[in-house]
Amino acid sequence: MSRKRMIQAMNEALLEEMERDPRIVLFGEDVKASLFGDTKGLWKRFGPDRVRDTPICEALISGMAVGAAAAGWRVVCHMMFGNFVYTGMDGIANQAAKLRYMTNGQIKLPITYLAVSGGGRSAAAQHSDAIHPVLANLGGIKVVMPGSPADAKGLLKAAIRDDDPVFFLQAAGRGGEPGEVPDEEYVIPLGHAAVRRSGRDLTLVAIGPMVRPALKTAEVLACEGIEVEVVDPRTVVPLDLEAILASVRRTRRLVVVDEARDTCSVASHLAALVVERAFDALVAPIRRVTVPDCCIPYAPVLERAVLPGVDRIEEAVRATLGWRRGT
Amino acid sequence: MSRKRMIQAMNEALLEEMERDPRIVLFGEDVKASLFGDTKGLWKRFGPDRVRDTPICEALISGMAVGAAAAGWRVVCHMMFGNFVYTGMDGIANQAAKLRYMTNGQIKLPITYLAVSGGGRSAAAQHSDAIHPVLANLGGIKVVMPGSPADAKGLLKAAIRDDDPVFFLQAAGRGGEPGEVPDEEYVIPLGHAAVRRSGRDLTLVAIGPMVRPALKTAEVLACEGIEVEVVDPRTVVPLDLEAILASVRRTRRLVVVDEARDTCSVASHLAALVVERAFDALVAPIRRVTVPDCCIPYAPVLERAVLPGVDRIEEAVRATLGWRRGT
Amino acid sequence: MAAAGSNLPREELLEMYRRMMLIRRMEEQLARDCAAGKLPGPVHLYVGEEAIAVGVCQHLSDRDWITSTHRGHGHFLAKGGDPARMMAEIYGRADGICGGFGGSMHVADFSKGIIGANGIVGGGIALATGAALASQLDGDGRVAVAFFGDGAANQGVLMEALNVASLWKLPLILVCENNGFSEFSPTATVTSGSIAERARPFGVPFVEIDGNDVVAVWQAANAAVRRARDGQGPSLIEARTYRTRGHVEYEVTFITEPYRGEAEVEAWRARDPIDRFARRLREGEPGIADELARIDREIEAIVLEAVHFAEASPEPEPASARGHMFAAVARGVEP
Amino acid sequence: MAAAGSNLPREELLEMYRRMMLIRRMEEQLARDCAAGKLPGPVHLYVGEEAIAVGVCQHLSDRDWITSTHRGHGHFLAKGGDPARMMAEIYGRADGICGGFGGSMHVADFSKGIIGANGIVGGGIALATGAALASQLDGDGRVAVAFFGDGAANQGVLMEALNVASLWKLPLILVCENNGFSEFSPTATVTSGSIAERARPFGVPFVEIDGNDVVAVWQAANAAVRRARDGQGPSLIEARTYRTRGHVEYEVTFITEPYRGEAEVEAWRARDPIDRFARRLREGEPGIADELARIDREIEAIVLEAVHFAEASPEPEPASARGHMFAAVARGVEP
Ligand SMILES: Cc1ncc(C[n+]2csc(CCOP(=O)(O)OP(=O)(O)O)c2C)c(N)n1
Ligand SMILES: Cc1ncc(C[n+]2csc(CCOP(=O)(O)OP(=O)(O)O)c2C)c(N)n1
Ligand SMILES: [Mg+2]
Ligand SMILES: [Mg+2]
Repeated sequence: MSRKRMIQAMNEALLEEMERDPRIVLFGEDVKASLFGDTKGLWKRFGPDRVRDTPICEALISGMAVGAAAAGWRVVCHMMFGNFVYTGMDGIANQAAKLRYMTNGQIKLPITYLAVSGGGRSAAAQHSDAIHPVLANLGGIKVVMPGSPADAKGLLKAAIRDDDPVFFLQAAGRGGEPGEVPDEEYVIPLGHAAVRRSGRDLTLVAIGPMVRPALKTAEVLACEGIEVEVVDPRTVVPLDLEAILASVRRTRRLVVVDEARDTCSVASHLAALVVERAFDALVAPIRRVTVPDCCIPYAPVLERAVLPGVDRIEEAVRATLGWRRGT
Repeated sequence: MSRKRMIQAMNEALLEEMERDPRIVLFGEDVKASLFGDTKGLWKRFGPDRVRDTPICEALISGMAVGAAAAGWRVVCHMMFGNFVYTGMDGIANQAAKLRYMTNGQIKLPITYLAVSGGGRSAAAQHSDAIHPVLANLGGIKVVMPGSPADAKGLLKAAIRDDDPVFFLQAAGRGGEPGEVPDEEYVIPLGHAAVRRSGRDLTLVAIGPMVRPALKTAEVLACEGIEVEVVDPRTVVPLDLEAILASVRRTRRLVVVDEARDTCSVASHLAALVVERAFDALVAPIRRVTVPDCCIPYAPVLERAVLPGVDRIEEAVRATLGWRRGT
Repeated sequence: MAAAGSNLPREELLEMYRRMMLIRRMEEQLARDCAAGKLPGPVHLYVGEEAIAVGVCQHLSDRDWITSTHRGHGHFLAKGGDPARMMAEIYGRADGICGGFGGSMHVADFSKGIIGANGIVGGGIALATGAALASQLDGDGRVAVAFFGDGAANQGVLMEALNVASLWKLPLILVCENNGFSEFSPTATVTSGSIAERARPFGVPFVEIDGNDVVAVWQAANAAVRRARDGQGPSLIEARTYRTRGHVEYEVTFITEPYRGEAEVEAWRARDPIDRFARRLREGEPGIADELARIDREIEAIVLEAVHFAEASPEPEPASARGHMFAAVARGVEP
Repeated sequence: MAAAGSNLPREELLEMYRRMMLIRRMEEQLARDCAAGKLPGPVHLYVGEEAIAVGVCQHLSDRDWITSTHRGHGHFLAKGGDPARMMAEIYGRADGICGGFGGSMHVADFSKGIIGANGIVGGGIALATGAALASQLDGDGRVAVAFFGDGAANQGVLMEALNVASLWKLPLILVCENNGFSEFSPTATVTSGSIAERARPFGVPFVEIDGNDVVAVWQAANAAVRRARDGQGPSLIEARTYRTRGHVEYEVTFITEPYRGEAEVEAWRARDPIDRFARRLREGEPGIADELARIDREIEAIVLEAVHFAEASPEPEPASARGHMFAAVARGVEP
């Protein structure tokens, strides 16, 4: 184990996978200079054929990834910020998500799209959207959201080896808080949730960057003897629903924390799945801690007011535990 | 009252509003020829200044709508098919949905985007996406989904008069089934659900094109004495949650029908809202009748298999009514 | 111009005739089927534009890549796609080339290098650029061709592709089929200046040709494909042509006012690429008429067989509708 | 070249000097603030490029429209935006021009025709096209200017705008600020051929100018704005310039290898647009030095006042964060 930031863990995953498989090509805007650090050193190591700086033209590069993958290469396409995915949305939503299905499974599309998603750094509305609900709704895109450096490395390796279009969304910007990362080779298969902390009183599902504040909240509440189980789905598509249901059936209470705007969020979807499949187990309403249906503002004080944090999570947990029929 | 197809009702709304307000400009691809019929006759009536055929360049026109609205015009921008919205997504998601908020409400953005959304006509994956969950998650876009010709007219008029970006999604393609439309002038304000049929046994919320099959299902079940209340939200953003809650609190059972892919659908979101706000009232799991997380296929038999229809709605209603704790 | 054809081997000329005629007769069948209400979805026919697909694809092998448009039957057949399986696809049957999942706007056969028709105008341009990148990386002389319309030329992605392909010297051939209309808008009303010239500022060679002259197309494509295979980078070909049928087969049901004159259509029918080519072939070698007639009969049989194949094919299994979204989903986990 | 300035009224020259200096000093302040950790978000400074915004905006009134980029302080100030309220915005304060909701990349003031900075590279181009459409419909001689970088010129939306603006003869002026870099990529590595020439195939007049010469910019903009006001349609101006500071202020914290040589930066510093202009003014009229010094002092005071204003301004109300997404929401209904 070594302590690393998420971005370093991602950098290692990219390096190891490109080393391992000579048919991986990586491109995007300024991947050579590497704004975030995730692609640092790759250009030097693998040369200008396999690591390519593109012009600014998201509409082209998102679709180029599809063409190159259909033609037999394994593609890593860096979209930089989640909001720029909108600029290149045609390649994602109309091509990557559909080409395999429309052609009756004639091809595999091994593409990993990378993007930073979510707020918290005063980058304002056009650099802070959490785009995973939009991507998840497309149906044909796998969506990976790591909650720790170790997961980031293992999941990114799995994403690259996956034969389908995967969006790997990291919230860490230029680093992220450090965490322990195994030194030996490992891969974390997509679609397996992790129970980050066990507890019998309430299930707290936290997605991607929300895992940290969720764990902090659980810690705080533990001092009062409240045992919160923190479940990290790790991938939104495919979704490890069984793991979530198993937890809720035990704790009988659910709060979901999701850094998405509330309407049609993954939090909403999880609530819908659980109320459908585990209605009998539930003894309290399912609460969501999400971003209200607004843009992400610039000023830190405003941004903090809309992003889920320990305060709001704690409040939701307490409210859920305190809920009684007929109140 | 006169019997009209939805597309005629929309055509009348556009004509009447452009007549009424000389500061409305309408543009899009082939709005003069009018593929669907909704913009038929407008070019002749209002001339080439106010009714403009654009080249095929969705990325530009979606953003042009924002610039023209910010500069003081009331804009109707035709995006043709829902899937082409992805091609022009930057203008919608990064500009229209955000410009007012980012600038602290300095401006109004009176834009009505028009698009046909959803499947059912063997137009296949790239012409059949139901895009309302994606739009609703953006936060800054109002989303209107009429379920009848009369509603289409009144809601489109409200959308055009609205000072915010509104997506008006019609499922009717080139016509739609006829319905009664009032002859006199009327406007249906956004954000008001309608109870299409009263019933005490179960609330069936049906969105846009799903209203018809929902009503048919209710009719079928009525023969057996099952009284289903059909609620049509009419607009997804803003959402008339109170009307839905009021109904569910009475019937205590909810099924939502939504022609969206299941993950992060509006159906999921409604289920989440209701389980949060009316948990106490619920006596059975909330079921969703949606599109599985796949593309819309071409062959009619395949398409029917993925789109919600009377059979699947009926099944969901029966399952919900038959549900007993501990089963 | 007639002499231009004489440089080409006779077999190649006959093959081009055969392919053009195959496309024509297949689509005439589809037009009848559509009128008879036999087709579940919309079809956009390529009638009058066959010389472009055929003249270009003549230079390509199964290992080269093409991307196509909503008007994609011609490209599919010119690149060697199977007529019967295409027909079955458009009929929405299980033996369709895409199992009935795609339909007319998505016919594709990757084993033949056909990345497929595309319902998104301009959508194929980025895909072809990606395939050209893959070809360059493979370094085995493959090329990628993007067919697109004059309407698609107004999508910014074309310029993005010109820029990247020029920078990276990608083996990409951009073939613009300028048929004078973007749906119902005459090109001049929605397209300023010259499409071919749009390549110039990017340093990409371009040429404007008569797209109804299959030999002219063959020659322009020959130069562009050679350049690409030799690692000299992309080219753009603008081929002038005309669609003598509607934008979409059932347009008469909703277009109430004509968007073009019958005289214009007639003038272009007189320049029909197949008639012209047949005439030229007969002028060069009067005895060839028999051979052409033999080919015509052969094609009639192929079309008939395609229809039988398609009609005999079952409808797809409804239960399969959710299938194959993903190549692999983790075990024990529901997507 | 020095003579070129002499056609312009002295007051206009001094005003341009004043505006350039205002931008420069405001941004030098921001650079210090950023280094001191006082700015919550990223800032992209315009230092070295001031002549472009100023030379262009000199021709515009509050009723004309501009759209800007992530590097937008210069355009905001050149178009008459309030320095103190801009400073407060970048500090994230309630009295910021956008109430702290936008920050550096979104400074906007519609009352001054400033549609705003834009965090999406190329995003302003479509907005300006729309504003040009509105101006044309209003028929009162207004124009719209889109400022964008060389990197943005590779976004297809530029070509889409050229096409539509040419077809409709929109009063649109496209101003490309070619500063030699797209983030950390030298222009030549990501941009093929000539940006200015990209206007040619659309029939749009274009000119390439020295963007560090405010008089040259003034002249090119003069011609383009006149054309636009007279209903003759769009123009494209490519102004060559250089950013002498980083792409983004804190780039030193993550760029470990230099992406350009110090000599290159020095060479461009020697061509600093403000120094050059001041020198030219002094050469033309030695006595003007006092006046320039007076302006310098005046600006120092403005900057100081802006800082005080910003620092004195309270943080926004957290409770207001959800506000003003919509102009109107139906009564009794929750969004
Ligand atoms: C992104 C997108 N926008 C609009 C359409 C609707 N549409 C289908 S075909 C067409 C016209 C295409 O014109 P052109 O590229 O010249 O091809 P042609 O039909 O003439 O062969 C349009 C606008 C579409 N399919 N995709
Ligand atoms: C759509 C989009 N893609 C990428 C970015 C990230 N980005 C910000 S600035 C920039 C470079 C812009 O270069 P240029 O247009 O030349 O402007 P300059 O910074 O040189 O002024 C990039 C790639 C972005 N903001 N928006
Ligand atoms: Mg055409
Ligand atoms: Mg630049």
